[in-house]
Amino acid sequence: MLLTTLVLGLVLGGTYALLALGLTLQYGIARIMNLAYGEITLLAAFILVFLFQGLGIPPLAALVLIAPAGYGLGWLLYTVMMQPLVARSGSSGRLDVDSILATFGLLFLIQGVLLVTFGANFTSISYLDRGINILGVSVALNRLIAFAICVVVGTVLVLVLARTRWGLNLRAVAQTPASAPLVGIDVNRVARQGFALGTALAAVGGASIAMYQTFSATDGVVFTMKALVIVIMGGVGNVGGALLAGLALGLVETFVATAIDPGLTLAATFAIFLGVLLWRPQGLFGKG
Amino acid sequence: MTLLSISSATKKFGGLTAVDNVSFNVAKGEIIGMLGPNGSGKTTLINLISGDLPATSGRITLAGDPLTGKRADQIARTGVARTFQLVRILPSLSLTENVMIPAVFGAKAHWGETARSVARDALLRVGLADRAAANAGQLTYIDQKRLELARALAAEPTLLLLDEWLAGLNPTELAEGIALIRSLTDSGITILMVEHIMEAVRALCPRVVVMNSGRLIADETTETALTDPHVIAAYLGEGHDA
Amino acid sequence: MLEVGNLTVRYGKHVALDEVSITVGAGEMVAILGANGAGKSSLLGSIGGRVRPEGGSIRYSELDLLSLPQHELVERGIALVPEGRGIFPGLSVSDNLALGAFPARARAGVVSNRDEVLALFPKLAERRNQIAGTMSGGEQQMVAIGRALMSAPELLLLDEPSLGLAPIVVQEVFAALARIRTTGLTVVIVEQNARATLAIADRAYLIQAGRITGSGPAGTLRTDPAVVRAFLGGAAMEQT
Amino acid sequence: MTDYNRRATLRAFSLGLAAALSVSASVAEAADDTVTIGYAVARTGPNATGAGITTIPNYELWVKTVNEAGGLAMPDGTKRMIEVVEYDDRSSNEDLVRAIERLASQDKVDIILPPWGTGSNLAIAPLMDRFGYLQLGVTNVTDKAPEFVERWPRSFWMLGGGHDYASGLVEMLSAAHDAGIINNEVAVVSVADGFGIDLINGARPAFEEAGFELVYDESYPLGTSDFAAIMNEAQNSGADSFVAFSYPPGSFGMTKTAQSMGFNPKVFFIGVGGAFPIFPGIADGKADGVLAIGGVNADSGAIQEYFARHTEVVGNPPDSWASAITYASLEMLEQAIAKVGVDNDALAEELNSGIFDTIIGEVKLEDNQLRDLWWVGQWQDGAFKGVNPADKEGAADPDIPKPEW
Amino acid sequence: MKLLLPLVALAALAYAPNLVSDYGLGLLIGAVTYVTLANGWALFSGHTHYVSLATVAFYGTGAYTVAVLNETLPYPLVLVAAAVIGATMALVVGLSTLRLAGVYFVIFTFGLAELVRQLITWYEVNITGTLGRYIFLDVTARDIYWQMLALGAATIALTAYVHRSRLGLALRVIGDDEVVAAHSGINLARSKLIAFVLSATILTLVGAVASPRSVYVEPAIVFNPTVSFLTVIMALLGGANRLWGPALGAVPLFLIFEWLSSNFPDTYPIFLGLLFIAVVFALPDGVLAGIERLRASRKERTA
Repeated sequence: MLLTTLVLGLVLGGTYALLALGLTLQYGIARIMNLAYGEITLLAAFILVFLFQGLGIPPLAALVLIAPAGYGLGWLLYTVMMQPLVARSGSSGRLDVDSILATFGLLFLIQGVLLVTFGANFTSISYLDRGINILGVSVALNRLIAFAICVVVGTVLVLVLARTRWGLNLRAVAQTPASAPLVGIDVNRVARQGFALGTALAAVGGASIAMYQTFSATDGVVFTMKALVIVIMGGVGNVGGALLAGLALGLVETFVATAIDPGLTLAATFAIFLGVLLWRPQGLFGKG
Repeated sequence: MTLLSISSATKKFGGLTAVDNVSFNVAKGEIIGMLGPNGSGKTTLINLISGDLPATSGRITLAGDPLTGKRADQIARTGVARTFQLVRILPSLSLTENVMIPAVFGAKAHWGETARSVARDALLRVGLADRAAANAGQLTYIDQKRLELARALAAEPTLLLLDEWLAGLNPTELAEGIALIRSLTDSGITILMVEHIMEAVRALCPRVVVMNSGRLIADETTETALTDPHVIAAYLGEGHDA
Repeated sequence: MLEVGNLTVRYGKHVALDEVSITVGAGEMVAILGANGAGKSSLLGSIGGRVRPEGGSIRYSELDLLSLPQHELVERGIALVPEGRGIFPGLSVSDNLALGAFPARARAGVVSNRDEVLALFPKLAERRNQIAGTMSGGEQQMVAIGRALMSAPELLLLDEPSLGLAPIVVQEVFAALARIRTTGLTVVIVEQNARATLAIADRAYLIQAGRITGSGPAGTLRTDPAVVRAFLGGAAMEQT
Repeated sequence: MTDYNRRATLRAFSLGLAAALSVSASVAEAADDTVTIGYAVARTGPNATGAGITTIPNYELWVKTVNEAGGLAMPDGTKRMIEVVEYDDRSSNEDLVRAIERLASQDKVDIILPPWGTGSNLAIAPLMDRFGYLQLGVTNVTDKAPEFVERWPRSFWMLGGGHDYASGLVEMLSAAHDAGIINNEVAVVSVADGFGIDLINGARPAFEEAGFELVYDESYPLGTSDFAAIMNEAQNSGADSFVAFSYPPGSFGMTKTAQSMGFNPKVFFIGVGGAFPIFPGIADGKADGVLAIGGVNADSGAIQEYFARHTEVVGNPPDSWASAITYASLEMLEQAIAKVGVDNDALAEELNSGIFDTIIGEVKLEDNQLRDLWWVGQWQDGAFKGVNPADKEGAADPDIPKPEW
Repeated sequence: MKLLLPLVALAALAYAPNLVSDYGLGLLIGAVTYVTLANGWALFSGHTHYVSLATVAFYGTGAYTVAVLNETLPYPLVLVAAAVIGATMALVVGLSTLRLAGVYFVIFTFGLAELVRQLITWYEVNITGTLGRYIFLDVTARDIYWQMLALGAATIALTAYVHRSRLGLALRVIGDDEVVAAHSGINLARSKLIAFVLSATILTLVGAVASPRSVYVEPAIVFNPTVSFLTVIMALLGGANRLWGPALGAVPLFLIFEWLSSNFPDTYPIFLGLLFIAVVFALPDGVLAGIERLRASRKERTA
């Protein structure tokens, strides 16, 4: 019973964490609170299905195409849409509100395009749908793959951020953007990279969700909310925190669903979220 | 009679002690200068008095009533007004409105015509009465400084804290500024002023306190202080030979 | 090497710098002295690309600095240690130093530069894994200067390195600056601590109310009453 | 395997576009030789998926069919073409109410077709009543239909109530239990909204009365996307029967989760979505044996022809629950108009009293309600067939226990 | 007279149902509803610059209150109950959240609507065993319109009053500089709380008054987050810190949405998205500020 909760919770939490990694980078580094985040994951999900069913490309191979495409899309979005807002806001702090409103528009835009292109139907594929026994608990292989993607991507990201020069630059901009130009870092460029990387991660998250979950063009806001909850819990811009918070949220939801009442899972999610915001706005795993 | 009493005020930011066990008293009606090099903790001490920051330890009282532990707005209502080192005006409000605020929300809580007339008087005093309806965002730097002083005056304070109010003025403006502050002391307001412009300190303050690295290093007459080797060293450094 | 001509800086309607001109030769250490609010930081900030002047020119080795964005300057060999230090408080000491070596010009010499910095500030070697923001003010200043040196600069701009430090730490910082000076680096330093600065600088400019009011070799200025007057005004000079 | 076919969706889209473009023309002309039919259905928002599967395609298919045949037959023997006025209700009741007011008072359409969903239909019922329109509600499941008919005499309720489906299911399970195929334990989950609550409230007493024990009985919120924990609990409950009163995302998610974890109850029943044409794809081709709400007489020639035409025109087959009824309701409307014209009062009268020949067979309403419905259906040989009521014409025998995934 | 024009307009609007079709009345109701929402929102957020996305949390609570109580209490009392519940909720929320700043406040309010919805759902499912509720009230569209118009007029009057009151002055100071506000004797927490509660009470009442328009109420229906966003964008478009700004933003946007959704049902979200983005880019401070800027620059040119 406890073991089951643990295994199922971790697998669920893994996909949550994967979903949140990109958002935490986008807000942490580029300072853009991207409300269209869920729509971008959905876009990737639809594209994965199209590549799989339309062109016969296996999902794991499609991921290799989708990730760089996501990076490109993020790069473009930042350059065309976000950068003017960043430039306009300066240090006035209105960027938060501007980006929330602008990406809310983007949310509708992408949703509209999805509806027109792919229709309102539920979409899903069956891919590696068989169960695998983990410690006596049966878990779908595709979910394990998604979990593995999360672990791999998360670990690589943590390592890249901690160990590489590029990662250090990203962290520097995330923490103290005002100091970055002093060492020759072009904040704008790094912010663009961070936003693009976040978009790429959103795409990877969406693509791995498409491997096991049914979705439709109007589901984006659900993904955004989940990611937002995790990002806040983990501490904005904190990749390790997002990983931990994602896993923790998966465990909590599974625990609430099994031990208390499935009807309270979402309420528990939001209650924790609001609690964290009030008690530790810097996140459970943030410093200070 | 002591109006403001500071005893063992201390403020720590993490590992940094910005104000370190500072004690001194200010008598009613006195005008006292606070000197010290940049970063010596003067503004932090002002912030402790005005309630902008809570003190880590120590006790500050105004006419015997404790200020420590009170919020800034409560302290403002006990009759403490201040200006800020970096001018803080309210750009979207008119001059009259800017100045009215402490009259409305301060100790006396005026409203309507009374508040306006208090604001008008304060503006008149700093020489801005003719521009009362303008938006504060359009003012020149010196006028913004004047406006800030007018706002502090409209609180009809018993204690006025001036944080480098004279900084950045040209010689003519400086002379006007000094005259203005003098006229205030004549009307009985107690003033504690942080100032770098020594001419002004000399002209206005019979007594100064000097801070360095968070500590109070001198509390004496201005003449003594300005020739005190400790004070000069604090300003100019020790002249280490390297 | 560095020529600042008729530089004017305004904040709104407040004139912070009024047609200021200075020159700094290669290998020189030049001090800018003046009271609080005189315009020292605006001058240094303009050279370092943090402040956008309204008029005038800043040329550095035939290069028009005003046309470059701030982050490009480091690549050209100009390192600024601003007032407030501008370090990355959330990162470790070694990360801060590593970031100093961000410009391409500095990457080849990372190892030797780091050794030099650590030799200059042995404390940083001991504390390389400490989060910079948790260190004392003096140590943070060392991180800031060390980080600037990591970028292999030709011109180092220091804004009030002794600000808010305890006297004993000030001493330590100036001792380090004196050693930096012997490496032949060009340095412009803005300071309130006139005595310590004049003890190590070659030349100095006095700045009052946004204008240059005096200049000369450090040795001469050390005994010039004008310096004291710039800080303490009239009466103090007789006693010094 | 596939629910998504690009060409098909594009075709559906262009069809919709054509319909939308015809809007302006119809309003401008509004001549006597046409019948204007208006509707406001969700094209965006949460209701868009349901409306996009069940409601909009059938409206479009019917209009196209009628117009290709020369238009609606009138009592006087003439034929009048249908012109469509269509709005998006954005899945918001406020917008829906306004759209109905617009159709009624501005566009002055002859007939208003109902929106998708119980809440939407209830939201406009008083308006439709006040404006004098008949409301041919199909996609509502409510036990209060008789009450509503009394309140709004021109309203029609054609999909039964929660109790009906619950009793149908219990009746079928009782038979299986009596035959000794399944034990008396049931694990049931329900979605926390009006629909799920209606069904579970009907099911609880019915199960109890029939001697079943609900060993697991929980509701889950709308928007739940992970069912691993729920399915795991259900599996561990020891029940032979798993029953979910769910919406499509839940129905699909539970099916996939059950498959991957090897949960093979003897009875696997899901709610809305089980009868969707995409379901076999969701179930990875292993849909056979799955029970769900709804059903059709899969052996009927009319139904087969309807499925074929729907697939051809819309691009994908209809769902096997409300789609056929939606289409049948339109056929009834068509036949009623042929008898009494477009007067809504006369139409309502005729609809309630007449006997109609539709794709779901001969239809006779009782008190403005369609009672002759399929309560439970099952995937058998790749088709979703009605299995309960067992005595209904064309009923297939339920296949219990369900073959393993 | 400064009062004359608004009063004449109000009288004209009150008479308008006699002149228009039912659809026209529907449009009027929609427009007045959004004007009231935008105004109610701006009462707190306009001056303080705290962007609240909790509008629908209160709006939905209002609608739900009517749904729950409409059979047990007389209608006016139901409205009073809605106001009390909304105010109490705002008080609790305000006390706990007003220390959050910037994006944290925005996100909190966004999550709040969702939490309220989940809790109501859970309560209804597990405690009362009914989820969908019916509102069978004898309230016609005209009644709703007049009630909403009265509420809207009262909101604008209240806003005008607040603008001239101590509270309004305090809020403007808080929006400009909280430090100065505190040092001038303004009790930040109390001023923000009062404004938040006033604003939330209005938003709750809007939900309550509008609810009889739909007979059937369910949490998923009344807690539609789009309402929160539309309110924000409408208020910002017009200019949230001006008396007539929210109204000026709400009316045209409402009409544009209506036009788009009836003429481009498929591509409507795309246009809506583009419109949003355009507003953020082109009119960052609202239409009124844009007009003022234009006037100022023209004056400068002629001078």
